[in-house]
Amino acid sequence: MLIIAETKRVLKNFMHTHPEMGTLEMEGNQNHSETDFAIRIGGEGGEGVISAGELFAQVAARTAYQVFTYITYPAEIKGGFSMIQIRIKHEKIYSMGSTVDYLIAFNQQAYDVTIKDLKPGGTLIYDPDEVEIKEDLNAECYPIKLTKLVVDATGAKLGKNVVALGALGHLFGVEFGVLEKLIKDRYGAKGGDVIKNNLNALKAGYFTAEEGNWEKKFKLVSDTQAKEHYMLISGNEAVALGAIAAGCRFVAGYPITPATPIFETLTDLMPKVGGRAIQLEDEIASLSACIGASFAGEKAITPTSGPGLQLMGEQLNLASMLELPLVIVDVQRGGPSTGLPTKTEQSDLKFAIYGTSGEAPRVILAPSSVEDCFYQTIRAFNISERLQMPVVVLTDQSIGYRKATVRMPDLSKIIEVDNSVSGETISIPSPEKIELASRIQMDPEKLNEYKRFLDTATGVSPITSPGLKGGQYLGGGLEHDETGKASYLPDNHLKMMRKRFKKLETLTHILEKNPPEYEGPEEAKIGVIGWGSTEGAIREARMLAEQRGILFRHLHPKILSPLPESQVRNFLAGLKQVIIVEENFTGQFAHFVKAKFGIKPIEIHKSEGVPITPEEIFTGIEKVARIVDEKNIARL
Amino acid sequence: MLIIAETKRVLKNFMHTHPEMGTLEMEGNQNHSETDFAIRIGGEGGEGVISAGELFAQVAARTAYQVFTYITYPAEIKGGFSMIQIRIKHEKIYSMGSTVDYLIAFNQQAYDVTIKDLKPGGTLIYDPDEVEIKEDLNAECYPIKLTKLVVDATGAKLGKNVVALGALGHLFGVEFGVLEKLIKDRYGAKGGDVIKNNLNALKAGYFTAEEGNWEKKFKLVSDTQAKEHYMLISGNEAVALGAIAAGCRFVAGYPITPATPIFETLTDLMPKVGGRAIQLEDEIASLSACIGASFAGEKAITPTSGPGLQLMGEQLNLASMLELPLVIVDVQRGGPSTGLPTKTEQSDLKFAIYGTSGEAPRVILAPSSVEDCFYQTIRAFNISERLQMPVVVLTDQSIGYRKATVRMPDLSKIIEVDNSVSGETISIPSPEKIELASRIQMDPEKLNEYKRFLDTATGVSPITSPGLKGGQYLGGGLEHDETGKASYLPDNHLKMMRKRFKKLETLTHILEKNPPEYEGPEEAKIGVIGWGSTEGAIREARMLAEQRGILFRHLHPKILSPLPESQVRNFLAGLKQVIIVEENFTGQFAHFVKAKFGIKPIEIHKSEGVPITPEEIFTGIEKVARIVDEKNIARL
Amino acid sequence: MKKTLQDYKSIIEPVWCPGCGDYGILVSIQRALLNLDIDPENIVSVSGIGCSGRLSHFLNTYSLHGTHGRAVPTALGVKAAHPELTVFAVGGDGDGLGIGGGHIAHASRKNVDMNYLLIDNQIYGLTKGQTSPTSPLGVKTKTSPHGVFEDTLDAIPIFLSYDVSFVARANGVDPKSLTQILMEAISHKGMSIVYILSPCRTFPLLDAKGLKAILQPLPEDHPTDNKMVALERAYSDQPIYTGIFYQVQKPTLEDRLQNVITKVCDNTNGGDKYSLDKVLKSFA
Amino acid sequence: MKKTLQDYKSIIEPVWCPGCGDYGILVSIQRALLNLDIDPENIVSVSGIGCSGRLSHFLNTYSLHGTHGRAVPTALGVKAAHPELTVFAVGGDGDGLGIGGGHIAHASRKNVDMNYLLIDNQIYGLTKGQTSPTSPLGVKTKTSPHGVFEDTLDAIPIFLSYDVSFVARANGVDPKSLTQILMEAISHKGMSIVYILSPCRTFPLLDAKGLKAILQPLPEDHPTDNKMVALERAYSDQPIYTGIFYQVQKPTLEDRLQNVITKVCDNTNGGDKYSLDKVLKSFA
Ligand SMILES: Cc1ncc(C[n+]2csc(CCOP(=O)(O)OP(=O)(O)O)c2C)c(N)n1
Ligand SMILES: Cc1ncc(C[n+]2csc(CCOP(=O)(O)OP(=O)(O)O)c2C)c(N)n1
Ligand code: SF4
Ligand code: SF4
Ligand SMILES: [Mg+2]
Ligand SMILES: [Mg+2]
Repeated sequence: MLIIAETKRVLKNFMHTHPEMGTLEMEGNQNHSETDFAIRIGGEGGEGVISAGELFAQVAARTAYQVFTYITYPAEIKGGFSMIQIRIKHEKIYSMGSTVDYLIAFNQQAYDVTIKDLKPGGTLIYDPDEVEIKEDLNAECYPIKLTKLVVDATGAKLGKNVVALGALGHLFGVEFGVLEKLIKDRYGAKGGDVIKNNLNALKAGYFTAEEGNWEKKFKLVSDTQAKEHYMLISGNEAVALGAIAAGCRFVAGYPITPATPIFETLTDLMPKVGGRAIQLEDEIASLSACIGASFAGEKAITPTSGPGLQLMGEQLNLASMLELPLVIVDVQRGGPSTGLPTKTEQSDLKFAIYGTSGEAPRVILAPSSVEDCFYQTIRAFNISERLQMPVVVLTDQSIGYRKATVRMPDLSKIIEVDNSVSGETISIPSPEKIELASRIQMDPEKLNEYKRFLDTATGVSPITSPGLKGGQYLGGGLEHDETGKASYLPDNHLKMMRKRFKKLETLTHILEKNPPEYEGPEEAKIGVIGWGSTEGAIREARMLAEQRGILFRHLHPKILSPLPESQVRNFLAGLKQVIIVEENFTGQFAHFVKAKFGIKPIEIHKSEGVPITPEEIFTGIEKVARIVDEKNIARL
Repeated sequence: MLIIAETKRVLKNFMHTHPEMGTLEMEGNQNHSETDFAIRIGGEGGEGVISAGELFAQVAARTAYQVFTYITYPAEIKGGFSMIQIRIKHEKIYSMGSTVDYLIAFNQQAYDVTIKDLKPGGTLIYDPDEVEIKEDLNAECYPIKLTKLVVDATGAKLGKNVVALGALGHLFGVEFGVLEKLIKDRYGAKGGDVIKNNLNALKAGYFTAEEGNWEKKFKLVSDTQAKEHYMLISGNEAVALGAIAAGCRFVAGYPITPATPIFETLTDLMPKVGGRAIQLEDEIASLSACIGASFAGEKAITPTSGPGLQLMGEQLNLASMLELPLVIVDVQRGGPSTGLPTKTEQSDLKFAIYGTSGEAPRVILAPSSVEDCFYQTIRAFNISERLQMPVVVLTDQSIGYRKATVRMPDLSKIIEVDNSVSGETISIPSPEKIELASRIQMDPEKLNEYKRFLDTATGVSPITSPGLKGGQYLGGGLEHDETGKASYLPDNHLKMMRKRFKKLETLTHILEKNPPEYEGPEEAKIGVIGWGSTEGAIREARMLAEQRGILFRHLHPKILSPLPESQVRNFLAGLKQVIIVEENFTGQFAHFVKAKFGIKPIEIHKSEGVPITPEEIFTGIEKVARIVDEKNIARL
Repeated sequence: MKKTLQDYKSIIEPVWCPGCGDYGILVSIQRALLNLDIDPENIVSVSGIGCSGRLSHFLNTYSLHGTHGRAVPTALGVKAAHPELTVFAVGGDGDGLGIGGGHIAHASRKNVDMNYLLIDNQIYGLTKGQTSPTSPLGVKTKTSPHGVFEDTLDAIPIFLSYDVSFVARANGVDPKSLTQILMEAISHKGMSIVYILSPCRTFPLLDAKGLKAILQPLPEDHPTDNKMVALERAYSDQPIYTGIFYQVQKPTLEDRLQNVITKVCDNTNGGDKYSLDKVLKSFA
Repeated sequence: MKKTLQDYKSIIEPVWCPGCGDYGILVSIQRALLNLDIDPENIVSVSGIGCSGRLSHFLNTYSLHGTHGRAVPTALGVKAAHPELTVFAVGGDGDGLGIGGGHIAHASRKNVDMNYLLIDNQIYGLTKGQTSPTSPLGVKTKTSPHGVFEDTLDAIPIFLSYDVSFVARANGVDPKSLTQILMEAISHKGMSIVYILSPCRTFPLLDAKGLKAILQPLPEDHPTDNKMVALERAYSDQPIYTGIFYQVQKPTLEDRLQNVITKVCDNTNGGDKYSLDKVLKSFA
């Protein structure tokens, strides 16, 4: 039943590019300047599918290639369908792609669910004791008895994933020693038997592939320089690192999928940099503690996901009213309610913008890639310190669990912005210039007439922190006057509402000064707007579309609220049709944009718990392109 | 310094209308068919200003006149400015009006803050030991030493309000015995000394006015028939009574201003009708208990306000996911955060519509008057039972604390709708026909293939409750298939999202069938949209405008989400300009309408913690009318 | 027809890891219900979020799998509305003692006649191994990579201080005694908490052997009506006692609510309930 | 310059009802701070919502008047971030034992060095007289018009079961002994709770005379390090004892956090903190 691939199209793409950065030796003597392929491993939750994939990604990341992973797994600890996809490319990768070149199926479910995504002529590796394959499959098929091999090698069933890792390693020409070291690094702490069994499993896989004469693709040789220049990190890790880089030294949190890894990473890192990480009894307490820490003068963060964000609503309001800086990261998951905890969705935007009783300003950011998670988190801290308000960073499961090679930030480019004297200027840092804003501090000379909530031109007021003599003030959730004293007078309420919302205008004015952020040609008549983790997929859809002669512009705002209005208007100018792409059911960003700009976009929603693919977006856009064309014809 | 009113315009309006329903004898021999005047009492929180006013309102309500009160008081227990306004009219009253005819000022603050609202030639009653009045005041002024009188009469300072009640009673010709009985009813439980002191204070006021030869206005003679036909209730009480009438026998709650009186009323009433009222430790527990009660088969309600509603977000989502009927009443107050707990604002709408993570359908109702609070609450229960989803009823402080004479509902018109067999028809009850919907029940014959979350044409599924053999099912917050079993498959998520949202479409289709709900002439070019408690003020503004030749149409949807789209489009048709009136800062309903209908309304926002007045609305509309006129000119 | 264990099993297969302590607890609950011959349709099981929270999926009852930490007030609503039902609340150590910890004292003050099964594996299992309120000091977890630094929450003394009317600790891997305790809890009129130690196989801090070594049944003559003795034995950590520490009779929420109804109607309406008409007229 | 009471008074005048017990508590706090000579700028007072929650308005400290029930975790954040500050959390019986009740056990497990002043007037004062968790059984309130039917929450045994490291009860209308207890609480390293009985004048369930009659200081020789004795005396209701029931030394949150920092840096970085560069490189 072993079917030989019709074409070797895929193989042709493997090549050796940046020789200065590492060695990747081709087996097939072909030389192409482009490499781009994807491997998927699928099996049952608890079989270690994901950890095997991540180890393999680690090997790949230490070559000259870029790596990008996508993970999905069930909400149960064991059982259910789990998979990891690893895309490897010679240049920056923007999405997980729409299809895969290699599929490793641990069981029938993995085969059934994902075989449709295997490219014609791709490679299938499968356990013949578990998986029955279709007769007419157009693929190069390698059977490998994962369970049998691991039982033979270790006497137990655990470790199929390591067998698979061994086989994969061989297929891609990884030296056995490199794999051996990986295993030792990962399982070293668990001691003797665990290590021994894992190494036996690894050998079984590696040599089965060797003995089966699996056609070697190319050699992934590890590269020390790549290690210096790149990190292979997940979006969640990027957020945690962004917080550390931004000078945050306080995290309070409560575990919740898929945000937990941010908190886990920070509990590990905080003490290393002299910061404090505290797990609390729930999300309400977590945000309360951040408010306390911020009141005391510290930069504070709490990571969460939908159900937790909801519980934080009342405290989010309080932070806005106290005008305290702090950052909340919401790694969105499938909703509503407990929903699909391990699946992705962009469905908390409405809550982030509108989700408090009364009207309390805050800023919403949405990073668009793993790397962007790092920079937007820094930006979130800067904005929150400068505007004295909570900033919500919206990521999602797909970006949070995605791993990608990220260029090491240039620390020499960090500029500490001391803003203790004047609160009037606020600029936004960018990856090119990492700015770190400190808290706008009160001039101690002026403490005589100190008004904590002074209504200034920007809306931003001087602030003191405990320890500063004479700076004592009352911050409270009741409506108050400029000094902080409670006041329920009609005029005062209106004045203070204006003051607090003025800060959003201040930010908008600054954002307007930035160069336009959209991509794609001026002459395009179609505009696509997306936000957050879909950026890469839309970008690839744009390339697909260009190949077919369809041009579109792509706006992907990183700051979702307040929107830089004139920038959006710039983007909209001259467009015949706007398409808004989101991973939710009701079109949340579209709703917001419609209310603000009075446009009537076509909305592409995906509400299935899995990321939208470039193909899906392209298909939608192609349809729109036809309509726009017809309109053009009709008008001529 | 006693200034005689220039005109007796106001007095002229007092008259004796419905003789069949009671007696109101005019002193001034005038006979007019229209009566409409307002009394305001202002003083310090804790002085009993409001209770004196409410007692007086009670007297007035037992005549042939309609009564309408408005209350504002500080968030502190004692101190701060407190006031009650009582409007008395020969026909239905829609708002508290823009000015007052009588002002009773207990202290200087009350005088300073409210004197501007006294009509020229109105009547001022004040304590000359506390209040200094302007030389040139155009009013009929009666000084009365409230503090001195009460100290003389009782030996203590408590009871100024009862002195004022006595004086007011005399002014309006109430028999002393009627007042005496009121006091005994109110303070009876407190026993000997309290009663004695209060009666002494009452006498002091009554006879001081008599001795001072205060010009008697007319006699408010109590009337037993009015008592049979009308209730004098607050919006909060109307909600509580609506719940009881709707068959709700379970309330769980946590006190929060200004929603507490709903809960207090229900804790009193529930045991009387055999129901259960439980106070819980917080709002999360309260809504949890309602979910439990609804799961067990009971109609359940929880009243709250902004900060509490936020805490309920996660459970609101759960209720939507479990597809359980229940009703949440949010009596909105000034926000954000603790905000202005005792002031009014319409600023929780966004939260009610959007305020959950993920996407969970629910219905939002907003009663527009005290009477409407009763009927919309019944409607809320009906919709929630029929659609199996939570319904949020949005009222606000001004309507919650407002008291008005409400016609006694005709209980003979109650129709019990048994809906246990078919879930396919849903109609909405109206004041003319009080429908009471019972829960859509599963046909016990069909329990073999029972699917709790069956995807039907309406989206509404058969439901069972504990006790029914064979009806056991799993309801959960995880995404699930039709049987309730957890499922994270992409197709299933999309299907179930569709199913849940389909119920909103079902409701929309039904709403579309209702006759158009707007008022005002077809030919008007201006349309005004409002929601909730502003209805009366907009209605009066419409009358003001008509008097000056400006016509507008007025749409005041009671169901805010889902909006009956075609009805709104009907209303919008032919309009040159739409104005949206709301008591908030950002224009929450306007945002929603803009996103849905792509219109560009002019927005009138008031964000001062006090209700918008007919005059304020009229002023805004007048400006718009001028613009629309200019546009007309420009177009000709 | 005589019931069998099957009557208490739902059609959904448990999804716990092989070897998880929760399997045994599930069977013990089913066996206790069978022994007491309670009709499945008269049982409501409410659970929180966690591996333990999945329990309600596998019981053939009216099952409500709610949110994290709210099983107790949700179950309270069920029982208050329909006192004739047998009501369970189920959740883990994080669910019940962390996020949901504030609810127990108040359910106890009302003495809601529910059976609260608190399944303690000393870890957040479902979210894959973070610190819970009962994780031992010093152990490394995913959110305590440098060791847990908070004191462990000692649940039994806390429940006693709340005056919960039935307080027991059980060994989750000893199904016989667990079933026995569950039967007593279900039969108890009033709030009962059965605090069950259950090993997590995937993030193991407890195991069957270890439990056996440290646990010991309360002395036969343990007086269940003496709070101070109960407290003293609750504080003992060598051995750690299992069994019923405390059991008292107090009016249940059902009794309390019924008393109010009876009193009000007796005093103000000659023993009858008010008609809607009478309610409305009282506002005239 | 020597400080005076004035240094601890904010410019805002108290707004409580005349005769409210909270006035005396405010002065006692100010006096305790004066006696201990703590600089106002190094004090943070966090309060919840309620009449008692207003207390922070009137203290010349860095004052944070937060939301209902969250004073304890908010104060925890302040103290964790800046251990050198003197931190108060203040709230009422509803705020602290009702909606916020779930937080105390966990702050206690961390032994946060804060002073939590729980002011019990047995009623929801600010919202005008509804049932609180400590309202006596049977009394009529606005939300218990037919009488409170839940058992009263007994706070001191609960705090003891949480192992709060300093637990005291005080008579709010006895400023001398209250000041003394507050000074001890502030000086205590670790979490201290001072549970203060304070009469509400407007919804009176307690009054000064009544308090005097039922309260009695703990015996002079009361051993503050003995949990069982503390519990026994906490349960006494004739007399109801005031004073320090329990006081133990445990590492504070500050100690615990500092230990982690020191240990990690010692073990993995030769005692130095990591540079940002080193942190990033560890992900390469
Ligand atoms: C509001 C909210 N916060 C966090 C979570 C994530 N979460 C799910 S289960 C769980 C803890 C589970 O631990 P435990 O209660 O001990 O149950 P176990 O899995 O160990 O049985 C957490 C934190 C959630 N579902 N909801
Ligand atoms: C989330 C939320 N729920 C309810 C309220 C309303 N509320 C304000 S104070 C209070 C209770 C006050 O009682 P207590 O804590 O005993 O303080 P006291 O006024 O008696 O000092 C309540 C229920 C609120 N502010 N926030
Ligand atoms: S993670 Fe632990 S508690 Fe959860 S199912 Fe697996 S073994 Fe059981
Ligand atoms: S209501 Fe009671 S507690 Fe509140 S200020 Fe007045 S007397 Fe004090
Ligand atoms: Mg656990
Ligand atoms: Mg209180």
